Amino acid sequence: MLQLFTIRRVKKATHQTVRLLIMVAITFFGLLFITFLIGRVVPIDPVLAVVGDKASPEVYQQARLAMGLDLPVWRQFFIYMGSVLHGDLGTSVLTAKPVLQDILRVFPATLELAVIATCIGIFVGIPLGVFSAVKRGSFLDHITRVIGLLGYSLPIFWLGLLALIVFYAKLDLLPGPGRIDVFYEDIVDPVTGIMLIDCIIAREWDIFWNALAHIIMPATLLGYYSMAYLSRMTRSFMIEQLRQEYILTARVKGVAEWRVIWGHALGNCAIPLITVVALSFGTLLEGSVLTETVFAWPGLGLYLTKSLLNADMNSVLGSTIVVGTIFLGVNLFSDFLYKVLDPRAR
Amino acid sequence: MLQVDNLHVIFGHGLDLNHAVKNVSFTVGQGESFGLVGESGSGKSTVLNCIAGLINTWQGEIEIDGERLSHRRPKSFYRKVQMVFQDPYGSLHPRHTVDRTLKESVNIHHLGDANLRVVKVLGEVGLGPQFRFRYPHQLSGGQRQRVAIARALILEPEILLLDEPTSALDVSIQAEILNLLQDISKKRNLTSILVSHDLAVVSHMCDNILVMSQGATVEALSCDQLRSGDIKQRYTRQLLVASKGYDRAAIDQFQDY
Amino acid sequence: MSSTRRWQHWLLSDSPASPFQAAAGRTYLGLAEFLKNRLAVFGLLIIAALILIAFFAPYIAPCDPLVTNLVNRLQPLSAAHYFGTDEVGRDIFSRIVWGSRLTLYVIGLVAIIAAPVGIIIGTVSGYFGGLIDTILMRITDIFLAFPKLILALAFVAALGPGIENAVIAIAITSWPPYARIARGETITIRNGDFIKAIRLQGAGPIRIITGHIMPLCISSLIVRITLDMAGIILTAAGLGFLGLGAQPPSPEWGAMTSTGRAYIIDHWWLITMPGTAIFVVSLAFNLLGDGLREVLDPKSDN
Amino acid sequence: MNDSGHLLDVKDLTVSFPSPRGEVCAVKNVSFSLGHEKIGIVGESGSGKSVTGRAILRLLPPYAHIHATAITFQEKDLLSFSEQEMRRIRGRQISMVMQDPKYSLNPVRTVGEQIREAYTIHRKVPRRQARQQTLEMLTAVRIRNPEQVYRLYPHEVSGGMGQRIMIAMMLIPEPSLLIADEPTSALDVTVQLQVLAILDDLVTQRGMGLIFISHDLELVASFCDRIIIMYGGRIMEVVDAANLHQSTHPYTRGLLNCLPRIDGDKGKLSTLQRDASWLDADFSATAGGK
Repeated sequence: MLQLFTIRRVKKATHQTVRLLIMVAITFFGLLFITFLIGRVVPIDPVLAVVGDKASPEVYQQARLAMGLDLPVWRQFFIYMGSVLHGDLGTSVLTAKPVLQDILRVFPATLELAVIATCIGIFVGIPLGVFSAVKRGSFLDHITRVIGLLGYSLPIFWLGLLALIVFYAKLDLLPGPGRIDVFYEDIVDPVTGIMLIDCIIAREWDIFWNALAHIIMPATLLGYYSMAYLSRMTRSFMIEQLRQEYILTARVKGVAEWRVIWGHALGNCAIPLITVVALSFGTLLEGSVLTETVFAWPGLGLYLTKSLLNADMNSVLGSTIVVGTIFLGVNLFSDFLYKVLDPRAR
Repeated sequence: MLQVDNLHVIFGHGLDLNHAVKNVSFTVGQGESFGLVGESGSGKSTVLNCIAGLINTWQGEIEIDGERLSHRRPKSFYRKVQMVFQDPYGSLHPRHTVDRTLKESVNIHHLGDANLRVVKVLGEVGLGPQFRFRYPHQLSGGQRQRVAIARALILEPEILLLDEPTSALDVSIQAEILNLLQDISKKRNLTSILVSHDLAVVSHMCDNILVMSQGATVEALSCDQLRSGDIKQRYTRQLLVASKGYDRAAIDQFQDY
Repeated sequence: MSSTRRWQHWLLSDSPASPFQAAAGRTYLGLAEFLKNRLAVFGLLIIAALILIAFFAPYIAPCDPLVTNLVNRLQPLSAAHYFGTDEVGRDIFSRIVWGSRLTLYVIGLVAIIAAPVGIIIGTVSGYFGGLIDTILMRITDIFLAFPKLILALAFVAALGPGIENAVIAIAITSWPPYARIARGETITIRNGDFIKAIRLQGAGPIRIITGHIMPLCISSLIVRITLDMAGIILTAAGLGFLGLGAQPPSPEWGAMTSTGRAYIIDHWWLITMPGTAIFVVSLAFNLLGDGLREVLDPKSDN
Repeated sequence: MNDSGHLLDVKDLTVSFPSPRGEVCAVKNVSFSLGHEKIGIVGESGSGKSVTGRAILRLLPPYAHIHATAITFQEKDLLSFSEQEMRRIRGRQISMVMQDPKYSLNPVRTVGEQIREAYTIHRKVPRRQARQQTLEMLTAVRIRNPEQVYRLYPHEVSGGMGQRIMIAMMLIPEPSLLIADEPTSALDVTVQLQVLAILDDLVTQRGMGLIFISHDLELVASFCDRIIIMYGGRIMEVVDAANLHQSTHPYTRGLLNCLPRIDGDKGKLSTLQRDASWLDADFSATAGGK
């Protein structure tokens, strides 16, 4: 009977994993389809973009055939999909380099910001949410509420500009825009692309401190939004869990209050929180577009904005696909963790 | 009046396959009150849902007045068969007044005289006019169940399906609702099927009884057989002993089914 | 005094005599509950003020928002120019007043486009289940697979910058969460006994979805949409800030902040004023949304 | 029955909750005492029976107002105890089993872990020994394959098994009083009786006191030694289970008469006529036990 149970568990888990992978594959397919559609409705003639507007009709026609634009739409889509799956996202008009190469160069800067911000969110936001759920209506709860409200209402680019005025222009406490001071540029070998880690590898401590000073403002800013989101979600999950009857059971057993809260209740919140953290990571990628513009941070967001303003469609769609794929990957990972952590989902 | 033959219900497929009802057959005569008894998972409510047309995955035959029912029911079917559900808190739309709930049925079937019908049926279930425009949250459990009965009666059905109509109520309210159901059945000459886990309720209300366990029929009994203890199956006997209260010695004789 | 008492008594009656009285009593109780939440009322007042300002913009704004006056450029706050003037001498106060029209235009259009699409797709998908559900939810998931702003950016890139295109882009990215919520609610409601009961009265799917399921989904959607309005304002402003939303010289708040960037060191009011406007309106929607949640969605708190 | 004196004495317990329309009294002037016996508290919904049980363990939400002249447990005055001292009482001295194991077990921890936790809170023992103890306790509640059940999660066990697990968890620290709040209402009749038999055996073996809270008068009458009947937050009467059917209190009689019976006639059931004066009468003076 119980052996049967274990076999069922395993079978069910395999079944679910296969299902999940199929779902992700379909979603990825749709993602490519949408970017393909977007690429086709663009008012810019892709042929002209390649040959220039002074080309003769013969050259134009030749380029058109070479790009496969005379083929039926569905054939074009499959050609497009094939090349994307081979990592070919086209060539950037702006930098004249393959888009994928460009993205790999700028992405670590964004990742650096997003990871630090997520850490702030997890290590400050979640405890804040727990405390305010436990002591509802207390001073701390009100603070959490204000933090949340501001986080949901303040335009991130505006807050960034205000921070620059105060901490850079007026108080001169922190360095201004950019990832590092100009005279330090190109000294450190980009091994990982993540400046702080590269500095440690190269043992360039001056540059490390300079880079750290530069990252404080944008990372804190993004981290604030992540914290606002996570503390609010944690608070409502905790309130929900603390109402459950198993909490009463734990108290009946004589479990100490801190263990009831941080062990039993938060243990049950951890499962939905994983999804929320994954979501907030996606929101950070999006917030980085504005933050990077404000702080001239040479990451994916700034790259995307520059490409947009220069109508560099290959780069725009390439970045969109990359961000979408990362988002999908993070969600897949959170689904996977969910399955591992929640015995009911196995 | 109502005949069920070789009814099978299967939910899900693959690993989650669940054979919820296995080969159940019974007949209910005109004006008869029929009881389906069993513990949870016995499939008794599933049988009722099949008759009502709420489940589409059944196989077998269901006949009313000699007419075979298909999976899709015509509108006229609902004028003949109505149902009362277990949970009085879940069976009324939380944003609709009593009046709206009752009138909607009249409107669906274009019966006309909606106001008159509503007042009349409310009186019949023992609710005064002051209840007519209340929302469900302004009613007690027993009053809600009365509204649910009124909703079933307003279409003047011939067959009433009762799915544990009193198991969510206190015993004193249960008595009132059971009395009401008895009165109405007699007055309107209704044929009814009562699903319950409570042998006492079923024996009080019904003429004939079908005992079910894990989707299958255990045995069919008349009410008098039940009272006199003329029972053939061990399972039924065990159920009868259990329903008489706590008896330490008897419990050791219990078997798992 | 006695007449207000009588009204109250009529409204709170345990046995209303007409459907109208019953509905009025309900509304009264909901309103009373809402009015107790001071912050939510404050939010509502700000939104009401925004609507009035947008409506009466020509009478409130002292100057034309588009007329430049290079002599008067970069003036600080004064009685003549409450919020100062910008880099080409336009009155910032007047520009913010006229800009409220653009803000309302964006959130109004997005809500009109995205909300019905979300509700219909969600309820239909949830009620019927099966293949319909799978197909509709796959499509929803594909849209959810992009972070909102990124997808909006891609659409704007394709359609070209401009406020109409920004609205379309935001609307396209806004409906999937609504569909998700409506579907979730529908599935819970669909399994309720009262839906089985109405099916047994002989009601068809259209009557059940529109008359029984949608009214129950709508309250949580109203809460969500109100809270989303704040996000939509921020996204629209963000697009304007990046130069991809409303184009200069139109007085869109995000675009105003963007042009003010070049002057932040010495002329702080150029970015502070439009930024504050964005913040206040967005905060108002957040406060209203929180207040509505407490009234319409009682399970979430207490 | 009252062999070694009183285990628990409750005097004039009153519990009220604030509401928009002023304080609502859920329990009023309730007094009773309990020895090493099985006592039942019976009432309809809203009678205050569950609130009474939780008030003893001080497990009501912080906004509830609890007043009493005395709550004495084994000669200790629980009213004067701090929250920390109460925690040493809970589980170790007084335990509680709740209605539905589906909700009262932590869904993300294994059954074994949860029972073991109940043991190790009150006793500093090595992990192995705690595990051994847990397995023995699972055997004591007649679970045939304790090793396997130890590793299961709450959603993988049936209702009856879940409730046995709850009993194991609540009895493993060897308390002297168990409060069972509708412990079998979510179960089928036969399973219900099997669970009660386990509870009965363990309580008798260990010489514990049991407060059995239920809405089912007949069940309580057959299971308990004495019955407290509550209505509207007040005690209506306290009777010996054997004498229940001789009771003359109109409320008790009303409850008994409105039950349908298998061997009863098919006529109308008598209904309960509620009397406002029941709420004025002060039975608590006579309810203090024998």
